[in-house]
Amino acid sequence: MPTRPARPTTRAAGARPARPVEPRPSEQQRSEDDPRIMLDREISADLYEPIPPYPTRTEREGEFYTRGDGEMFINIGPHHPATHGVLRLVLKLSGEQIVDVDPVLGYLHRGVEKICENSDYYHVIDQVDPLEYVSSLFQEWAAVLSFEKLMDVEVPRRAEYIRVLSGELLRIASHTLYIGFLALDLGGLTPILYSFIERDEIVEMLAALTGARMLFNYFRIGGVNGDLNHEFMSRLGDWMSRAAKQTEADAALLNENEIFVRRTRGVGVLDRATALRFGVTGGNLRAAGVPFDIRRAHPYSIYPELDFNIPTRDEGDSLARYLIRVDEVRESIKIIDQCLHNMPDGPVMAKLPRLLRPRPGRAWGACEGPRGMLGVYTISDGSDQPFRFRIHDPSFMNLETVPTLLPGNLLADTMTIVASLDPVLGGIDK
Amino acid sequence: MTLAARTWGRMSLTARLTAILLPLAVLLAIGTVVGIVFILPPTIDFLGANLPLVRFGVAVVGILVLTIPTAFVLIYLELKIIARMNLRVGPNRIGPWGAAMSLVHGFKVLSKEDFAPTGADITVFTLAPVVTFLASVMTLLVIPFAPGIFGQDLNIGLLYFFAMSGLSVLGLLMAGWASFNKYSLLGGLRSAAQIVSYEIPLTVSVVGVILLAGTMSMNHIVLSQSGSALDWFAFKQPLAVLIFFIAATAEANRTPFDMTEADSEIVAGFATEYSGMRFGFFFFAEYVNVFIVSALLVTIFFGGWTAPFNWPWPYNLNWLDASGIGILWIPIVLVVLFVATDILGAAVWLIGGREWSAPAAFGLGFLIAGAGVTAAVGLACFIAFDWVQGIFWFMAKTYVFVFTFVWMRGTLPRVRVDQLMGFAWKWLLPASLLNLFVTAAAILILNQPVTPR
Amino acid sequence: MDRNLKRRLEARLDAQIQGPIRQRHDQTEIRIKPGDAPDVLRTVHDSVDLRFEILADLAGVDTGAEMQVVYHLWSETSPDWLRIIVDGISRDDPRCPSATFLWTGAEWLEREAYDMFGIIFEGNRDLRRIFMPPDYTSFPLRKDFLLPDDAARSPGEGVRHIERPYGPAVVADDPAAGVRRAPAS
Amino acid sequence: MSFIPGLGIAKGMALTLRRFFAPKATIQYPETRPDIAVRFRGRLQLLYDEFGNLKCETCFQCAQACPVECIDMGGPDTKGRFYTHWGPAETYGERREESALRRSGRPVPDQAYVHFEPIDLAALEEILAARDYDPGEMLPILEEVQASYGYLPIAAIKHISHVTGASYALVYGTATYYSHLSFERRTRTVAVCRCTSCLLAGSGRIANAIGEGLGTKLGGGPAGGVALEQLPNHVPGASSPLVTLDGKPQLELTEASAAAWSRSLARKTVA
Repeated sequence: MPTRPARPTTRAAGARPARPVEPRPSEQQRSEDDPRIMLDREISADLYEPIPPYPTRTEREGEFYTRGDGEMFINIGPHHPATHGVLRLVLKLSGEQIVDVDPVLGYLHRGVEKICENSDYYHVIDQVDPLEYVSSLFQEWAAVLSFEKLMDVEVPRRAEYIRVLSGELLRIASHTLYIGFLALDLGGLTPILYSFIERDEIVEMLAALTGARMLFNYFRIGGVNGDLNHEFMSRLGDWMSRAAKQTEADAALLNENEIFVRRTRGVGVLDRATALRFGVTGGNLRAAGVPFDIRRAHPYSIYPELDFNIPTRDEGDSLARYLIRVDEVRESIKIIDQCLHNMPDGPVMAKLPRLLRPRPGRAWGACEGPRGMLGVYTISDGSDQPFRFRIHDPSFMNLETVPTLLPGNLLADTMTIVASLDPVLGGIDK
Repeated sequence: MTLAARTWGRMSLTARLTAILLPLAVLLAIGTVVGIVFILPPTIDFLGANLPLVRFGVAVVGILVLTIPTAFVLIYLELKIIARMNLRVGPNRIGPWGAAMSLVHGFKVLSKEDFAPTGADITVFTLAPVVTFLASVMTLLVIPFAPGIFGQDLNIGLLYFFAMSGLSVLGLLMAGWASFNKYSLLGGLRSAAQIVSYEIPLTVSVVGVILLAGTMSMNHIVLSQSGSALDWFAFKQPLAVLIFFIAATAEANRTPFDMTEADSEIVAGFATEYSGMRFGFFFFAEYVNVFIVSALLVTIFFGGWTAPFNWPWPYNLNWLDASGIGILWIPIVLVVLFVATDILGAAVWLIGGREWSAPAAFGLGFLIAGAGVTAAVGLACFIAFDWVQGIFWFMAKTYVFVFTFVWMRGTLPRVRVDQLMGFAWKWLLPASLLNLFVTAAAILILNQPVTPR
Repeated sequence: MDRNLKRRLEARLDAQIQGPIRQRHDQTEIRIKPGDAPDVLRTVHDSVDLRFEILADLAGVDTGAEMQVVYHLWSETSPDWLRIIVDGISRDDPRCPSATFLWTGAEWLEREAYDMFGIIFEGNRDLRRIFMPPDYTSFPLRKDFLLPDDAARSPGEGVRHIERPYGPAVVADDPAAGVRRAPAS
Repeated sequence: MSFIPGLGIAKGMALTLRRFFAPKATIQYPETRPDIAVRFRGRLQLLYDEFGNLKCETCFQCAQACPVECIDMGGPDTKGRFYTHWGPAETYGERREESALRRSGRPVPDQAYVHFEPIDLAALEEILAARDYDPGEMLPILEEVQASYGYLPIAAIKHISHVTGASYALVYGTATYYSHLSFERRTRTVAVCRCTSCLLAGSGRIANAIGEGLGTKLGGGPAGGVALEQLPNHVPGASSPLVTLDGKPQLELTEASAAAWSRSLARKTVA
């Protein structure tokens, strides 16, 4: 076996190779494509083990990849029906019981922050659009909030109302999708299709308003891209007349279902203190009893003028997280109703120059997305491109609790917990 | 060698086909003649002397042949019913209302590459689907579809059934172990645990019926429920029906107990590494299992092939009897079909005018006439033969339960594996024992005579 | 702008704060030295009149001259976001104390900052790359990051034309290592 | 969870059974098209105005503004000399451009398309009115248009397609199928190279002589069916001074014979 050359890697302090690579038999007969696959028929039990072929980098990694008695590793993902994208969870199992988890991210990493640092302020909004692809308006909203603080732009009131209106519509779409996917991960075939019917109506509606079904690219610095139009309003009116009833009926499929309740109640309990320590936000934090919702905690746009509740629950388990979403859909319908009622007249865009060169400074804008706080931190150096563009994604923080929540549960609970935390890998991997 | 190769290379395709087929045809003809002259008479003698053997062979072949269409129908029903429940339309492009969809699925499965992963135990890997499929199919042997239409009337029919259906877990376990995949292993072990647990309440819940009927022969269980719907064991054993239904759902690996192939957890369970027709066998076995479980439920608790109310038929229609004038009806029916086709086709052609070409018009006429004649003959047979009625009632009842299974799949999420086991041991088993105890006590107290048959 | 918060911060952290407290829109910004970071974070987290319990964000910044770590905090005692900038981190050996003793959730955020900037957070138990592959050697969000240089070092060297380095592509195949990479040049 | 065990399950089952008979949400796509919003941006098509002319002016602003650099364009540069590529370099960019044009329903960029210019439609209207706007008589129409205009202008084809209802592809296909129909004016081009060596060898004087013979001058536009142009690049290997006729080098041409040659060329072409 040839000796391993020294690897020019910057290592963390205290990290040292914990597990040397053992020489394997029959070196000659390895596949050229993947040196771990041997071409002869002697197949070792470790062939498909997800143990990394390099020296472990940290103590935690070394500890994780050391197999105890009767334990086995299993890869959930990156291609798995229930990982909501290309998430990979390396589970250490003892029977069906989870001993430890190591989430592996980065399969969808596109370096959006770097791209944004090389595009001008108008283009950044396009770049952040596909991050959280389930609810991309909110990602735009965070970026736009940050830029508007940076440039001291006053947004017309009608634009603010339209932003809230479209945002809350998309929140409903996202939450119904959450409900459907949670049920799908628990094995129910039907709720996901009801969700998609609902989501499709909303998305078509937003297509009439914004011009796209998924990556809306609608919010602009200082307003929105276009005014309300007749097509959107008629579709919205149609939908509003039956929205509340429809969502209630769809929720009845799961809310009282004994199998669903038994599978989610008490599973993956994220208590108040843990949630705060992990920086969890959004519905997952409110399910743990903390009424932290940026729409109220740090109001932006016209939310202070609107009348709505922040539903909270104390249990912190998967069922509570699900029920919070169901409640939030109701609140969002209320908000939409108020927006339509109070919609002011006027322009939808502020007057802005064609080339934006904000003065040097720093700005942090955060809005409440369906999954929690979406933040954008921008540093300007006076040029037309952001000097540093930092995206804070709530799914990233919510997913971080998985290694804490999973151990002790069964393999089947992986899907319950991950789905109830509602990660979107596009946002996590950036 | 070279001469032959060169000649072969120069031959056209037709010539090659002829060169292959002509000797074959000659051989076949000679073989047929030899067979008819020398082999057929002793064979007929032998078979005539051993009629039960013939019956068994015919039954096995018939069941093997019938399972595939049954699975096709069930797959189509599942696609369509779940689609409608999901507010979708479901398959609707291939065949009328998409009915040929599962046929296409079958061809797809047949034409796929059939590979085994590195490290798999190929022998066991290949045998596993066969075992599962055969275990399912073998159970069909004792199910009475109609009076006289059954594979074998074993006097331990129920016992045979449970023994055979218990075999299928062996196939799943083999598949899970041989696939060299942890998802498969988990799926196989889950199925073993699940089926072993649910086998017990399943069997114990039926013991009450055995006590009431006094037999384990399926035919006699059906016969002891004849009369109206009130004579069905379902009304004497309501708890047993519930337990049997739940346990049978688990036995057939159906939602909400489809732990073994929980697609959102362990990808496809034991079938993860399977492809092509090996997977097809698992797939068919699953759907045949649904049919079998429904059929068993109907046989034991819902009167099998008996009509749900006092049924005045069959009338003895002598003129339909095959031994009398009956055989003459075949040419008569053909003539009627021919004449009706001509008349209807001409009518369509005359009324429809220029838009209808003659073949289209007569084709339509043939379709209408064929449908009418088929309906008439079917109705006559239905009135005349009790086995036709038997099959009708049996299938009608069975497909009600098939619909229920599909309906459940369209509605319910999956239970967790520990809840599944807990439910079996903590609730179903005590309940089935209670049912057995109450039944036995009732028989003693009411002093109903247990009539051994 | 919350003047009250400014006063409270000055009262609590006068010694540690470097320079003036800046306030703009709904943000209050203080700058501290890396050594003071644990103290300051604990103070703003635990003090009864501050109670910044929610860690909104942790970002690394490369200003071109030095590295910074930026914390955004939220508290119900103030309508402002609190931004704590830990600046003066050397670019050659960027080190900063970890915040995981207060917020466990900072672990992944610090992993991300390490992955993108190479900032080593002392006290983080699991500081490895989070997005980029383990055999990756660059820190892509640094200002001195250059794509062709990075491509020459990357295991996927020569695969994508846009990252093709200048010069003949030589791929060393070292099956025992399990990865392919270019020879060290 | 309700107090009666199984009630929640029963409710769910009742819901799915009701939905079993409910009207379906599926849109049977090829038969029924969904309503696409007016503002929808996802259409993969280029827009035409009411006269059937392409609205795109090839100004490249969209390609320059596209943040992900997915818009790519090629076309003649502003002086009509080179076929340039404006997007990021990509393999087979030209091919892809061509197929994208085909998919968008436009002909591939041939000479006729590239020099698309508006025409006077009065003569065309007369021809069409005489033929009663019947698309069944496409070939006679096209032949008469060619006789009237001397060639088939793309504007005419667009107009024919617009008023007769025949699809553009059909008209275009008819026009390209018959070899006697041509998209190009029957012009010939004489090009003179003005590279340093040619100029030293006297190509300037040759150009003047040819210009005299043709009745025009270098860069002065076509005269009588012959255009005199400057050769953009010296043909490799050809001797100096270099004059080409429709791209073919005229090697035996000298300063003395140029005037006579060009006069005979003008005579031959005018007919």
